[in-house]
Amino acid sequence: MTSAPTLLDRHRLMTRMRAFEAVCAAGVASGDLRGELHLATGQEGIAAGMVGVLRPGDWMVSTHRSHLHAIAKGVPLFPLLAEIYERAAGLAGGKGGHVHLFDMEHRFSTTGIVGSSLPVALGHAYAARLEGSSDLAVGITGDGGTNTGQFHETLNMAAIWRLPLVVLVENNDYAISVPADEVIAGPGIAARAAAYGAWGRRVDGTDVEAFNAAFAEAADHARSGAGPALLEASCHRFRGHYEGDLDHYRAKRARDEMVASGDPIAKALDRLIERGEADRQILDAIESEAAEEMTDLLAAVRAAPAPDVARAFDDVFAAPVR
Amino acid sequence: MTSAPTLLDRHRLMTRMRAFEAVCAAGVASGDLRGELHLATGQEGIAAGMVGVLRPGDWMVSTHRSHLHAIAKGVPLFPLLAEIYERAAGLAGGKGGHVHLFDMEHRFSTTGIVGSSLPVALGHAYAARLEGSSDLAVGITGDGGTNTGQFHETLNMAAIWRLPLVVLVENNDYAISVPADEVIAGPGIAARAAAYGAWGRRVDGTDVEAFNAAFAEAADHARSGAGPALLEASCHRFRGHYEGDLDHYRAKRARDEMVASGDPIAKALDRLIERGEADRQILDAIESEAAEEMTDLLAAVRAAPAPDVARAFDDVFAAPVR
Amino acid sequence: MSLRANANVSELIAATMELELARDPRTLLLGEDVGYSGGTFGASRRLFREYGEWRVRDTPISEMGFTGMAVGLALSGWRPIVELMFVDFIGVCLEQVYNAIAKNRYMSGGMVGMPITIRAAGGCIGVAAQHSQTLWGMLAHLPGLKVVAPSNPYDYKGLLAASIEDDDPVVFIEHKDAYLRPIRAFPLGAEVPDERYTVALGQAAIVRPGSDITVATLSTMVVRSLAAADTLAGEGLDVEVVDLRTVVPLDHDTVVGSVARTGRLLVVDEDYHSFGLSGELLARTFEALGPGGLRGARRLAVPDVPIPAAKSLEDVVIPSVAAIAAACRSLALDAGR
Amino acid sequence: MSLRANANVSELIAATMELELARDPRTLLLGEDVGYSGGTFGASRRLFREYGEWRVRDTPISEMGFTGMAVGLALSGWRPIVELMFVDFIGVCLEQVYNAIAKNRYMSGGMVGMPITIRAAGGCIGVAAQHSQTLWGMLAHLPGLKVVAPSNPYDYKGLLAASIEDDDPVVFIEHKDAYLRPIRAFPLGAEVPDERYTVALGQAAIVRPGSDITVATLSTMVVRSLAAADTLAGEGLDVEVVDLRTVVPLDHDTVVGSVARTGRLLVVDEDYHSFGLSGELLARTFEALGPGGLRGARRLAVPDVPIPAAKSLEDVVIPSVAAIAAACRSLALDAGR
Ligand SMILES: Cc1ncc(C[n+]2csc(CCOP(=O)(O)OP(=O)(O)O)c2C)c(N)n1
Ligand SMILES: Cc1ncc(C[n+]2csc(CCOP(=O)(O)OP(=O)(O)O)c2C)c(N)n1
Ligand SMILES: [Mg+2]
Ligand SMILES: [Mg+2]
Repeated sequence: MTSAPTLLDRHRLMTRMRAFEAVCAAGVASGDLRGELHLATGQEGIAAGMVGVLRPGDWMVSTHRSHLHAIAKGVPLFPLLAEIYERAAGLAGGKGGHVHLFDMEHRFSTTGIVGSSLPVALGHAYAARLEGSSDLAVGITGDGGTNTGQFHETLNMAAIWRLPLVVLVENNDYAISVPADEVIAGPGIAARAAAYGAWGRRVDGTDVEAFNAAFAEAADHARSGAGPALLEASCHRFRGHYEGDLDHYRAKRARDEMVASGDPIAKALDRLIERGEADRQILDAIESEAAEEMTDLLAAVRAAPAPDVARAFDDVFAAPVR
Repeated sequence: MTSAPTLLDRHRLMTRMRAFEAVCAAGVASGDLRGELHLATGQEGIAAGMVGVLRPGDWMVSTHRSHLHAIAKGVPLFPLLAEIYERAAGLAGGKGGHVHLFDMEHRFSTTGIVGSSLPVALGHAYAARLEGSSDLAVGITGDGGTNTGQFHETLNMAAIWRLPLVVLVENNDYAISVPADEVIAGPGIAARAAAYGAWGRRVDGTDVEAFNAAFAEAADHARSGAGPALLEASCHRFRGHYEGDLDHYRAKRARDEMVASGDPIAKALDRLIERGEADRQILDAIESEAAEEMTDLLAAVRAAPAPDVARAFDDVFAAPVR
Repeated sequence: MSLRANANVSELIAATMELELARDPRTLLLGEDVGYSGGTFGASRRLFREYGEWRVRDTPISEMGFTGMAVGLALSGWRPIVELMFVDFIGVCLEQVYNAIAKNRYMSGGMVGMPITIRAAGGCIGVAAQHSQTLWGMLAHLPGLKVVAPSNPYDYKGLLAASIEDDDPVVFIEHKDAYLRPIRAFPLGAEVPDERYTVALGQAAIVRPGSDITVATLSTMVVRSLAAADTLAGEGLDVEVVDLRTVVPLDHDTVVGSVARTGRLLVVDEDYHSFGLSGELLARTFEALGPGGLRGARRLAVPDVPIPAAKSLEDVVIPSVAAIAAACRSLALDAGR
Repeated sequence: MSLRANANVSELIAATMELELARDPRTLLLGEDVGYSGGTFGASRRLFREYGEWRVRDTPISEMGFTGMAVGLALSGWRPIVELMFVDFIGVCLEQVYNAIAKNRYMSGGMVGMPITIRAAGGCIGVAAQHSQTLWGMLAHLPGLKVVAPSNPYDYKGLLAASIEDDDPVVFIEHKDAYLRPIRAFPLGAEVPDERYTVALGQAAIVRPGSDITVATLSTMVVRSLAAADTLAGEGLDVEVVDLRTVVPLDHDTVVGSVARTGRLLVVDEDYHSFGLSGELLARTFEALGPGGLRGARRLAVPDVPIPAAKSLEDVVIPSVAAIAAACRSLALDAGR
């Protein structure tokens, strides 16, 4: 997508993203994947909405719920899924796993520690300033991550040095079982930008077009040298916190309603039809193509070998050490 | 002082505070005191301005620059100075020293780590809520401490649970050599209260009466159950960051000017005379009495023995452990 | 307290805290997800309903803030239990743990106690480098902290009660592998009385007597070491297994007593190999017995690498039953039968 | 680089960084007070003026933030030097140090390097429990970090250059006692070439040969151990002193080689006694030499207490020349001359 993606493009991307995560989830069911796999089903509008704004030179630092961000940043699907499946052909040869994704070529990394993504993104923004480039740094966190000290320290430093940083908050209403509105004091996340004299805005992250426009504005602001932008995108976590989470702390009715009214893919689909930009047939084809693509991808990954055990002992240091 | 202290009372207290710190400084010159002794000379208006508002049941948690706060909280001078001089008769038997002061009877403690005072004060405020008491917690930090993650986490939690906490920021323009306005983004410290929906205000901390009024308001707010109050008090650090600091990073002229125009004791003195509440003779007497009091105190402390070496090995745990 | 017949260790931990909350009204629990949901691992189920939000507090993701809050609570006379979810997160709040919680008693000349229990999950169950550590060696290095890591249900209950009752700070490390394991599936300590009891901190247990080799270990590695001992018994090698139970206080006397009989020590540790528990225990044993008493010693621990994600790799860095057995065999060979 | 005749170690450190900033334009320095003022200990003097605020950055008191920033800088291809002022503050930011800086190379399967040098002051000069620690044992326990603690001017320069040049993260612990000590007042390493050079990480130095006892130590304790050795020489006890220089990599080979000759090991450590360097080194020596080769071993370290404020108390918990000499004497007695 070199020209600006259309809504149909974004719909296709979101559909592929969801299908990608379906084949991630399959690994839990099949026993291939251990640990806590965090999916972003329901949050595709945000990842897909960044595409077209992000440039190859931009850096992104994400969280435990990062697969869609990786896709948005251009990380190739095979090594991505292979890493999630802890295969030798994975991004990190299976040593990082699904919460620790690194792709230096596509300028993407993650951390499993909440809040810790933000200072790392700050470092990329500082580097961009040092280099005099127009690269942007995007640091992603959830609503829960805004309660960490790292959120405060990052925004303050980005603001005093006017660094090209977008702090993107995916507010999916919950940090595991804890509702955002019970643990975030004051007028809300976006409003906290004012404390740092920063650009701040809340947008509906289930509306991929609205989000895209807001993200473009945030990115322009940050790239312009005017300091950081804090963009809060509302969305919903359709699944448990991780695959296997019983999710007993949310009422079934509220969950059903959230899926019915807050699905970014359904919203885009309705809008495409309403606007006459696509019909059911095209949309159905997109869905089945995506499913097929990901089924093939999964098959390829499953066929790929696990890492050689000797790899367990290297990469602690650049060269072995006693 | 059981009835509200008068300005003359506060002037006397500030004068005694300054004289107290003069005998602290003497220990550095004489070689009695090692380490980095942090004095609050020039900041007496804040400590003295809390008196009359603070109650015995209130808790205070202070920083590396805490001696005057201890006095304001009612910590007796002999064990206080004896601890600063690391004597057996000190608050902690000489084991804590001048940055680690504890007095449970007077509900006072400190920490030498910037920012770490605030969560501890939050704990006292939480305890007050658990106990249903009207006790207040006062957490003190400098301007530099507001850039720590702990500032953010503390205010957020105090606000969501509406805890009786006053976060008191002594903004003396510098964190060691780093000017506050170069490292604090946005509209300023007090304005950050808005991010948490908290009460926030900036006041001139060199005007002991103005500070007292603002502190009373902050305390009332916090005690009322309406959540935390963030009070920023401007002031100046007359001396180096610690005794022995060359203070080469501040221009001599600016320092002279700050002492000439920002001395809380001189301000109180001028005002007392202007209002006819005291004359030079009385004020001179206060000063010489304070000097005498502290000279005697120092003599008593100097005569007191150092701790017994056996004490080095106890108090790690409640009972000795292998 | 009475548990379901099929109860697992996470339920046992919740029931243990329930007894403590009931027994001492100054006890309270703080942490992410400990309240309404009953804990990410279910280890605080029911407590929120019974004791309410002020004593069972769901916190924001502000570990430094709420760990420091525990310091103030303790100074105010309360006895907080802080749940950190994964012990790996202690890097976010170590400052309050080691500079305040661990040192306040000493720095106040004994005026102040810090009766704080920090509960956290440790150990490996396939969650890679940032969620699989045990870190007890790191924590034990810092004076003022007690460090506990139980191996079996009886001890989970008794050591946790003792930790909460203790007037000193305790880091209590629960193995993730234990949470969902039914109590009755444990090879030892599967009989858990309903009533409250404590297991003293600082007393190791000889969980399998033997005469040829002493294996000193703790937490889940006790179970693996017992399995290895069973295998070796068939080969004529008689292994004594010592469950250390607590890292601080470290009951080296029991280990030394055992090695005085066997002459050989193997330390099995799920923490990193170097600069931790295994070296310390070897050193203390040598210091106690001298070159005449310690004929051979060996360590089996995570070989100073972060924990890899892939199971194939994890399996070679975490001591397995086979690796424990192999280490025993070669120790027996080296340091003559 | 050329220093004043009376220059002290803080000036030497600044001069060393100056050479590194000049040599590699991707190197930069971050930390509180490192810029305009030239460093709280004067260890970055002149650099701000020469390299400007973007490469020599005064930060707010946000250690977690700027340590994490170093991670991003390193991923972007830069080589940050982070100054933490006192190593005791690492508890505020250990998360970024041990879960990112130390593990990123491994977790990325070797894709990513973390060429970050963390400089921090350690050791005792009368500033009590929260400002006197060395903590190298704690840091060495965490895989992925190199840990360096020089004893003398020549090594301060050479090891710091090597640390900054290294492609792995290094925690470089400067002893507060050294900063203001004139270079020429050191008993060893007082000749410092003007030009750049490196001292390899992981190579201990025998700084005093001897035949009766091996004293393995590092940082300021090397100086004290040499003084103790001088005293003991007068008593007919010939002490070999090994300066470890780096804790990770730990050059146990040099220690083992020395003990193979002397038969006796004393580890002198300004860090806490248990679960740290002293136990590890004793264990490795025993593992290498067996009971036949190691006749006696002893440890002298901070006896698992926080550092007290009063000088009288500090003096009994920090190894002194007298205490080192006494430990050598009793080791010689115990493990027969
Ligand atoms: C410092 C830290 N504390 C706790 C955790 C455990 N944890 C993992 S994800 C999570 C919730 C994060 O919530 P949020 O930031 O809203 O992201 P979401 O999961 O909703 O995408 C928690 C508490 C962690 N990984 N790191
Ligand atoms: C976490 C931490 N970082 C750094 C320090 C070193 N330090 C001690 S005081 C200080 C400056 C504090 O500035 P401020 O909060 O404004 O207080 P002031 O000294 O001006 O009273 C610093 C950086 C510390 N003690 N703790
Ligand atoms: Mg969330
Ligand atoms: Mg200040």
